[in-house]
Amino acid sequence: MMSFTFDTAAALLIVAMGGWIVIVPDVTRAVIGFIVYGLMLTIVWVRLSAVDVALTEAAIGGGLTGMLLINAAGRLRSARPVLRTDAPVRFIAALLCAAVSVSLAAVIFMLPSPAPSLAPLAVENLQQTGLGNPVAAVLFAYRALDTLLEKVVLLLALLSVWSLATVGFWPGLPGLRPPALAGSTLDFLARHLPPYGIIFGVYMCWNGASEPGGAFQGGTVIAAMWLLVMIAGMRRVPSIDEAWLRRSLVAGPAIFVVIGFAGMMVAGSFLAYPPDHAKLLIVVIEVALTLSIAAVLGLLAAGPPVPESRP
Amino acid sequence: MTVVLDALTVAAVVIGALFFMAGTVGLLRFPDALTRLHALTKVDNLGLGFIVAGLLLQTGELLVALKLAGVWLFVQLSAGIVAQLVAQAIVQSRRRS
Amino acid sequence: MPHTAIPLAATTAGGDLLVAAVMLPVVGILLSLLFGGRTVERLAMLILPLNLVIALLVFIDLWQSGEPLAYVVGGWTPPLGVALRADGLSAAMMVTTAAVACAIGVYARADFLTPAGVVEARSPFVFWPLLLGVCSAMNLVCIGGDLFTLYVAMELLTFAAVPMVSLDGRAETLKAALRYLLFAIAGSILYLLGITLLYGTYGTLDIARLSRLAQPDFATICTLALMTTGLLAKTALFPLHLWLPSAHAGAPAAASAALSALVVKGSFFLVIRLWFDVMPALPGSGGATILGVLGATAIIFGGIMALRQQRLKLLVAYSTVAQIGYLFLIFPLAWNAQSGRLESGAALAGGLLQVMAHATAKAGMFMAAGTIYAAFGHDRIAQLAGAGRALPISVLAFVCGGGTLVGLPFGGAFLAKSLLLESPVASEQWWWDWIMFAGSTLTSAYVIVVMTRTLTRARMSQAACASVPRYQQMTALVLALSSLLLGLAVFGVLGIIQIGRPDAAYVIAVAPRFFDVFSFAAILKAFNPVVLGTVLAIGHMWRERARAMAADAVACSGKRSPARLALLDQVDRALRQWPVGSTSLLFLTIAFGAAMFAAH
Amino acid sequence: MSGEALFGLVGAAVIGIGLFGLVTNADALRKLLAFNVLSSGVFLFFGVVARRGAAAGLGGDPVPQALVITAIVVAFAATAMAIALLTRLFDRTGSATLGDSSTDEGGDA
Amino acid sequence: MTDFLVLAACFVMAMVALGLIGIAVRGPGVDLILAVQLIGSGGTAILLLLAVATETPPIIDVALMLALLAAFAAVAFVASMPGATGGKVEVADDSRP
Repeated sequence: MMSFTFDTAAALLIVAMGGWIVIVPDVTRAVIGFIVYGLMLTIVWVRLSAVDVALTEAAIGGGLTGMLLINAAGRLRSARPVLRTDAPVRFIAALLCAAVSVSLAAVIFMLPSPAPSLAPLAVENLQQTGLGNPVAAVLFAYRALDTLLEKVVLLLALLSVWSLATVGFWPGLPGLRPPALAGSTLDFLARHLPPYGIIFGVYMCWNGASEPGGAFQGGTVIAAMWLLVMIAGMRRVPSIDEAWLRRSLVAGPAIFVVIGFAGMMVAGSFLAYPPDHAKLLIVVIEVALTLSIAAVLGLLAAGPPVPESRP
Repeated sequence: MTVVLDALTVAAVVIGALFFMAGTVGLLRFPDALTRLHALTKVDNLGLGFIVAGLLLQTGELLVALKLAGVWLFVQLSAGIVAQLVAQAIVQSRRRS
Repeated sequence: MPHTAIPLAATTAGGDLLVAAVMLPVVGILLSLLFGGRTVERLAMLILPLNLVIALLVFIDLWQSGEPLAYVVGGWTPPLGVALRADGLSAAMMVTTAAVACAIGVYARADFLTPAGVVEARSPFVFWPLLLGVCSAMNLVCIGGDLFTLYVAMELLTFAAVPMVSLDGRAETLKAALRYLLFAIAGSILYLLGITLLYGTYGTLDIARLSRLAQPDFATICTLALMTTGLLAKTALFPLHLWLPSAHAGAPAAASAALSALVVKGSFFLVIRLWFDVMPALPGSGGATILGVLGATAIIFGGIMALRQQRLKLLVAYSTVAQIGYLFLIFPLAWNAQSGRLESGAALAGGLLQVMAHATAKAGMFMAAGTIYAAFGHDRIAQLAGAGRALPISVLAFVCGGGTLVGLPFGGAFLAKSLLLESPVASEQWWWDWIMFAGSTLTSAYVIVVMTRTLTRARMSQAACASVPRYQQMTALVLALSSLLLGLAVFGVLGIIQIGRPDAAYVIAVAPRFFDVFSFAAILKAFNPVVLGTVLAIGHMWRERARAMAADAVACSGKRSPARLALLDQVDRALRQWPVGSTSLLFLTIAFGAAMFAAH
Repeated sequence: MSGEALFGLVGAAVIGIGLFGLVTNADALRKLLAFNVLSSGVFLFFGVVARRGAAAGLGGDPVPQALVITAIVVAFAATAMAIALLTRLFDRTGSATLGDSSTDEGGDA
Repeated sequence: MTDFLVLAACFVMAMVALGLIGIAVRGPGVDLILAVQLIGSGGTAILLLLAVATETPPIIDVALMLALLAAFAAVAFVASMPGATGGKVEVADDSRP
């Protein structure tokens, strides 16, 4: 009963915040609203017993996306105010959206009961992967192909961001620059927060094999810490053609692919792991992916390269 | 023994929750950004401290207890510094306007 | 239920090819990023042909064995794991894609080679991996056996396509890319929503399993409506075409070719998978008719808009809007009212052939337009006089490609149209034939307009033009010619499309009827639209000339062009406004849902 | 009503809200925000489906949970791409809207 | 005990919600970022309470993640404020290749 009250409160808060984000006139407020909304969703995910997702949502949905949006809102602050969409269109759109929502709400109650589930199968085969966390098993064993290709999606997104480099200047530095206020406090923060953050990231990655967590969550935390250090001006933003950078970008997916093809020779199928070494191989992949994800996400958030020379 | 522990937990968590209430009241009632920041950061962290203290009494495992304490310490550190930063920003924006 | 056992739940011999088809370009992307510099283009030059070889091997394997290929990734059988499957449709698509990608690779050498004296340059470093990304994604779209894997494939495709639009960094192309991206990800999220509901209902995302389980209940209908509209947004079917013209016309020619020839086909292919493979009985005649009507509108509307364009690349882009329409005619034509399901017979074969013909022809046309643009520094159709002399090969390529789209023998589209009309539905519902005829007329009109303009003798002032590498023009011509001869080439192997499909009776039916299809009467009939199109083209050019003269006469008196056709421009502009486009997205979702709900 | 059905309703509502924002907000950054709200609603549906499938001692079906992790990362990548495009567009034109570009207006660029 | 802890979580959430409403109605200003601070400390408290209430220690990691990323988002906000970005490079005009 108590927990239902809690859920109801969370549900109301989420819907109210969603609505607020969409209708509030000021962009900056909407963005802050979205960050709070993302962090709030974390609690909902915990309530849905999806701790892995909660971690991802907090890290990406709230943190990194929030940073991107905040930066953009800051950059676009001087944009011309835009006209609102005409009332008739808004009215029609509201009607149609309401129809979609109502149908979806109806579908929720029409889903079959008992619900179909792959949980038993996933648990049954967990032994073969040597992992303790079924979500990690889905990501790195059962549906490893999706995970691998999603890394490639990230790389393509990064290429896309890089393709917006100032024409005629290549390579450059990602457009992230320390703000002028970089002073003792930010310095202090950038000196003291990242060590804990990185330890936490490594712990996430390591823990991911048996408990909720994993390469995504760990990589995101490390990316956030990297960005923090760069924002504070403690480390310079690397040029996008630096060899170590390119290597870290590629390391994760490359090792994934190599182990995948090795599986073809040894275990009889692409992305199959020999049962005795499955856990070791998956941990190797996760470690490399953590590095790559940290690099990709950090660079995605850092933005397109601009000429190296400062005006 | 468990009754005593439970009672202590209840007391600590209630105190913590009340601190959160105080923080919110401060946030709503205080006149300017700096005092609101002050209310929020200090009081909420104290509240969190009490809640963590209460929860520590309920955990049997050492590792879990350590993690709980670690979270509290971490929030102390980060919230403190971030509050400083925000305060600086507030002062700066005031100076400009 | 049509199937007896869960098909293709184990790896078949030759399944390794499927892994290679997806992973080889991925390896290329990784190595490109790692080494950078000139290695990027060398890698692409190596991998694009290899990709074609793999596609051909898959095709040959299927052709010889007559059985589909399958690969269970990691040994985890669906529903827990993911399977790759190649049926006849996949094989035909893969070969087309790989061949066009190869041609694009050749063509793009002129524009995207790292300049001498530079270690690494922006556009080559980005372009080649993106092209490889398109290859990998298209292969995965063709062979993915799991709806979520297909989602990832589609995202790969989108993320490779969007940056291609804005490669040159001009403000218009940035805006076009952003519109494309936002609309495409809105489409993906609808697709993803459908996936959730499917999983919640059936507990699997494996296509072969779903096809046995799918029931026409409320959740499944919602799913199909959401996923279809999401895919239509990415395919830019008529009212959802807001992003296409500016994106396809603004991109560099090689990129336009990839976008128009390949990328939009990816999401279209998924519509086929969804409607024909996952739930053939679900859409009902209502759903199929909606798609057909949208397709028909696209044909007419896109055709007229193409004819009205002042710029060559925009003309070709609008022609893509129209040609996408043809693809959706297969849905009403494949609908069998007796059995109450979509049947993969002649109509499906025709649709696939249309995809192949359009891919090759359109890539050739964009390349030709690109060379003309490069040579003249502009692509205003009215000022292309002398192009025929300066770039005869390009103009020939453009005309051949256009001729294919008109449906001239022995082009792929000719065969495609006769197959589409062979469907039993076409004899009852005569209007589909008329729509296609009208579409061909419009197509021939704008091709003839371009032909006339380019073949006009140049005035002295326009003689100067930059030189264009001959191999670029030849690539365009080869593509266009292959498209024009596609009908002959694939006639014998047409049956392969039926491999791995439930109703495979069609294989035998088509092969011996070569002279039925390519009969003298049919060939003669194919030229009818050209005659009418010529009349239309003459009328159009005459009107343009009158208008130009009027504009000269009353330079700035504020007089507008005739209201009736300006109205059409206004409609198009209104449809391409974001609020209208996205509202139609929502409206279509509901319309599909309602139509299917009414059918059950 | 169970907790997961409740969150399902939240998901449905949030999807509607996000769609509305995506359609009606003229500002591109606001569209992007609305897209993120929309996708969070879709992700909640995954969460609900996963929770309903709780079995074998797990609190939820791990397959949808894993899928949603993948989808969250993809949505982030899309957001990053869109923001990069948007800021570049703004640097160039000073505008952050998606009003139809006038490529068909005879400009020869 | 479980019920009590969830009740406490409810209470803290109500306080967070109230605080958010207060910030939301106030209008634009620097102290918008207080909302992130608020959810950082309040959310952490809620998650810790839930972790102990449902006996799911991994939720503590989520709490830590929340606190960490809330701090990060706050820093990003402060860094993006007008005037704070004086060091940002101006993008060179490259209108035509």
